[in-house]
Amino acid sequence: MPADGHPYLFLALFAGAAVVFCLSLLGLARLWAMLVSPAKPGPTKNAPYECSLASQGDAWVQFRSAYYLYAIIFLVFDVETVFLLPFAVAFTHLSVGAFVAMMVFLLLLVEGLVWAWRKGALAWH
Amino acid sequence: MRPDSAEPDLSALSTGDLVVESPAAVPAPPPPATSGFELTPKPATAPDADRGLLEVAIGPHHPSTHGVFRLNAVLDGERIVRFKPVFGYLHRNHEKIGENGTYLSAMPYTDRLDYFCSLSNNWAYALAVEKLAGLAVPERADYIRIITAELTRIQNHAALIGFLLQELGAMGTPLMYAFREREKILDLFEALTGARMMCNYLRFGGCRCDLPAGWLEECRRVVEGLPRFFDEFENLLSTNEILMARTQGIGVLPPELAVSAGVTGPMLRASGVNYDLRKVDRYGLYDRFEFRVPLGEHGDVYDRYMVRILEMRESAKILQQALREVPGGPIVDPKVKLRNFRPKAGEAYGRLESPKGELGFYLISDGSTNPYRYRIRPPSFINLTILEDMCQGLTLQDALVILGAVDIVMGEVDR
Amino acid sequence: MIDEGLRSELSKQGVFTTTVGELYNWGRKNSIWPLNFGLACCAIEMIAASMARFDISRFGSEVFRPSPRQADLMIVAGTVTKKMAPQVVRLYNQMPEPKYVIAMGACAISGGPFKQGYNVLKGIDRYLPVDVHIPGCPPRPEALLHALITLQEKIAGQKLTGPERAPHLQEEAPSEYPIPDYGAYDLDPPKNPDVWQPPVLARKD
Amino acid sequence: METLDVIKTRAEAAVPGAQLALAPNGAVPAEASLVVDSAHAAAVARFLRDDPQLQLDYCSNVTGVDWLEASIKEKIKTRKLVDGVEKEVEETVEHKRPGHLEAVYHLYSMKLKHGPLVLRQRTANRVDQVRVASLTPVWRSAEFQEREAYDLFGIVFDGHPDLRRILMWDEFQDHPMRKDYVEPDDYEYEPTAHDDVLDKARRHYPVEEHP
Amino acid sequence: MNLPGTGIIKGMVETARNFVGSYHDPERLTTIEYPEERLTQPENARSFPMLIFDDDPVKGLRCVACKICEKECPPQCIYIVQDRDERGKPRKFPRIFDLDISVCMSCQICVEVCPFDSIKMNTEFELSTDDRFGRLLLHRDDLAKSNEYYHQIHATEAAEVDARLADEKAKAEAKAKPAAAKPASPVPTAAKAAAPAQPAAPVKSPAADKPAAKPASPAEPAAA
Repeated sequence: MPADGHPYLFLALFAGAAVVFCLSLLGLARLWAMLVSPAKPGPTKNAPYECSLASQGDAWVQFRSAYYLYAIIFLVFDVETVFLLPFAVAFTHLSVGAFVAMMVFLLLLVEGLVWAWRKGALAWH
Repeated sequence: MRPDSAEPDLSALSTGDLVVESPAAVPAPPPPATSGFELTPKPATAPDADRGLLEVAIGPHHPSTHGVFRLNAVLDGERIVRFKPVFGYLHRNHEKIGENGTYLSAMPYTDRLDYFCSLSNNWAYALAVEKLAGLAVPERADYIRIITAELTRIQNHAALIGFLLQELGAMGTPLMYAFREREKILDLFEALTGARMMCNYLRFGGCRCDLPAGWLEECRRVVEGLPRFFDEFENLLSTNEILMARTQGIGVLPPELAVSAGVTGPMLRASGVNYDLRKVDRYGLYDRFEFRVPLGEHGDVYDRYMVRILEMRESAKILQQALREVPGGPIVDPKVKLRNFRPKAGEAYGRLESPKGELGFYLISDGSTNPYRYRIRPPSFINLTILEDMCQGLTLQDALVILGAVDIVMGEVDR
Repeated sequence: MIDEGLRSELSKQGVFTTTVGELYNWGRKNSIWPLNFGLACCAIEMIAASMARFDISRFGSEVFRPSPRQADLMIVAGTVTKKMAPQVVRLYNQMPEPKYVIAMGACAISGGPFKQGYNVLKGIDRYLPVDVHIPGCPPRPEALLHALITLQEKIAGQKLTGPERAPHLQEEAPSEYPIPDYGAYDLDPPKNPDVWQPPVLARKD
Repeated sequence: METLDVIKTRAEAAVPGAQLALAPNGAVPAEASLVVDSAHAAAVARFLRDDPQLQLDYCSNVTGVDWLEASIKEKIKTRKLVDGVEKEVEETVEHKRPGHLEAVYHLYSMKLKHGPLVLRQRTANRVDQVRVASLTPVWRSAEFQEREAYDLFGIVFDGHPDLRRILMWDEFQDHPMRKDYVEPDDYEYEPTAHDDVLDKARRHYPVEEHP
Repeated sequence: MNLPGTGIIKGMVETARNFVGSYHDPERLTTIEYPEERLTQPENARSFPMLIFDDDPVKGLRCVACKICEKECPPQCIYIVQDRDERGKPRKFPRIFDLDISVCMSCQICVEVCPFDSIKMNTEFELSTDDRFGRLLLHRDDLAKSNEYYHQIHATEAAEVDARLADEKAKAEAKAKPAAAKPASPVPTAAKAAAPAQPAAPVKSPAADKPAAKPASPAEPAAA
């Protein structure tokens, strides 16, 4: 940790290095595509792949509502993991109170899942 | 939209691609199980689009259609409303080539019919020609035919269970076990006939060449290892909760519908109908060996899986009895001419219990060297007749598992 | 180009030199992803080649991609019937460059034993350029592995620049071929003239 | 199972007006077959399926057969006066068999486990009157096989719920399994052509090569 | 006993046993590293046909261009033109013997119907090529293989063929000797036993040239 630098300097350097690393790879690939291997788009190449058949009709079909239920229930896990990550990182320095608060938070989310499950939202009908 | 009058108007035939016939508003209730199965055409109602039905083609190039087989599925979300198969992507004109060639030159083509079980295809064709021309088969040849047919049945059922588990998502593990066993049996076939999959080994009235030296000991060694393989397979699969949850109660086939739809083989016996050609027709020397025919009670996919496992065990028992003493003597009826073989004019229908079901050859001869009509009764093609009835109202994943359990091989389905 | 004497000299001292082209080809040839595309009996031998005994993963090709978007090798394993031919050409068109075709088995090369059939295309090279042909009906799994080795040598030999560079690097080399459609008696066009140029045969007697 | 004649008489009794005939079979097993006219085919089929002694509940095989116009020479024994003496004389009588299509059904019984009864339906000719009664409402197993007979032979099955082409693509015009079908000509590269394939391949050779 | 998870655990135990087994149990190691380690093919293995010659690829070729295999071949992939000498009289020798291995289905019906044992099945399968029109059409010289090579790949079968040819030659000579006493010319009897046109090869005892490389398959009589 550089003693005189800004305490968060290492974080900025770390983020910069990560971004540069990713962008350089993508840039190299873009460069390669432009200079050496030409792009060859075509009507059938860009057509949607439908088990090797020409796709008929359009895909803008009204989906069943059951799919949205799955999306909403997924949120339970999504929110949960967003808060679990920092909790896990700082786990060793936490006091008991913080731990209990986290467990209550987890309990609430799991209780939501159990309620949805019993209501039959997961069963496809 | 086709008028659903009884008289099919030839000019307005709907396209074979996506059938635009729309289903009943509520999925048609499964037909009442009368003695025979009266099929009434489905009444036409509102077109699909505004009721949120998705027409999708599970097309010729699809990982879980066991070859180039296509299904036009009309889906209500995940539920199947209509499930129309489209065939013909591997229609290789087997019967036209059979009619243009002599009787002998059709024999290597029978290997390519159901390319998992070339030796039982050969035997079915040889059986039909022997019935047509009235030939006798020496005892040693019949023993060799039974041994090779039962080995074929074991490697076919093992490979099928491997592919069925691949449908259920067990990518590769059971298939690896099954193919490891299959390779041992293919080595036996290569040592005996010269080719792994395309044996072309049987001739009318017997076999082409005798057992090479040391083949019987090698065969006994492989057959002794089979029960250990079956136990290993059963430990791995039979009591697996995921397999049971995904296959029990799925794709139930009532026995009357199975009989009326001409379903044969393990699928029929899984519905509880006791009809095994080895016991019914008593062809070959099967009545000399005692073995049992496994029957299922519920007729669902788990029973089909279990019937095939038990059939493999019964085949291993037959092999142990047959390999105990193979009689000596000639392996082919010397009177039969190899070239310009001309059976008398007439017709004959020979059939046997292939691993997929009843494989039949219907031959009409007009006295010349070429058969006048050469017809194959393909078991997996006819077992697909009631695929839509079994999948009615189930989700797409279960329908593909049911398709996997029907055991179709496209070479035989499309011929 | 590097002269070989200098290269072997350096490699004795433990310095390994290569060119961009060799590195590019080395990376491509050892990870050819075949398209999961079984038609008939040869597909079973292809599956047997991917199982434990003839382990195709030693060549980097055990990942059978179900969709053409992620595959760069199409193994045409089995009989291409006339009803299936448009789908095969459409799959080839939907594969990204660089893409290769192996015609596995007699049926894919020339229609094989089913050549006299009315619904059988007499070889996939009537519509698609084929890189490696494997004769046999069906060819043994080792023959498929031998064909993979042949294809890898062919890829290793492809150039990066210059007039005869690899076809996928050439601007004008076509990456799509016209898809035949179903006619009343046969596919029309029955063949693709700029792909299918057979030698002209003439039997005098 | 009873003999075919007994079945024929009982079927004629059960289905009034059905014209049934027996077609002989020259091969060694000599299983004769029952020819039924299309009008009463469905009724006869239901009788065969529901009759307690027969119970042929399993239709194993449905085949289309294309019989070309042919002249058949038959040796029949006729008693003829030969120089005043009544004698058995064998002479060959030639009669022309009109070309027709045929649908052959092999029926078995799974309940009573007895052997095949071969049922045949014949069409009037090979050109326009090619209609035959469909037995799919009686045995569901005939559904795909009748569609195949329609696709490859052109036999139209009346009463079939979904008569479409099953193996060839829908725009296909011909019925390829007929004996007089001419296949498309793609014989330009035939390195080992001989006999009839050579004649087809010769059309693609350069002109001056022709003898 | 069957708690909800036991089935899956039993399956995993099975996989674990196989995993551990793959470290010590040779029966578990089934992989054949193809290019370096090759599978020894059994004796009857067959890939594509080959023509047998006794000592000289042209004069010693057994094939007499009788075209039986051309007629009987199911996919019709053999093309034979009989050789004619300068006066146009047909010679018992094929000027052209083309075999299209891109059509051949290796069904060995040509071997069965050949009355002169001149066409046998090879075991060479590494023939993948990118030259469609050249290397996939084998001509007479690519097909011709020596009898010794035939002994190498199919030992017992080659021995039987040689034995049969030897006693046919002996029978033909026995018939020819008394016929020489009588001027009547010996009519070649059954098509099966046509006297080989070229001088018969010196019959080598089959055991002599069985190469050590080939696993010595026990040659005792086949009947169990």
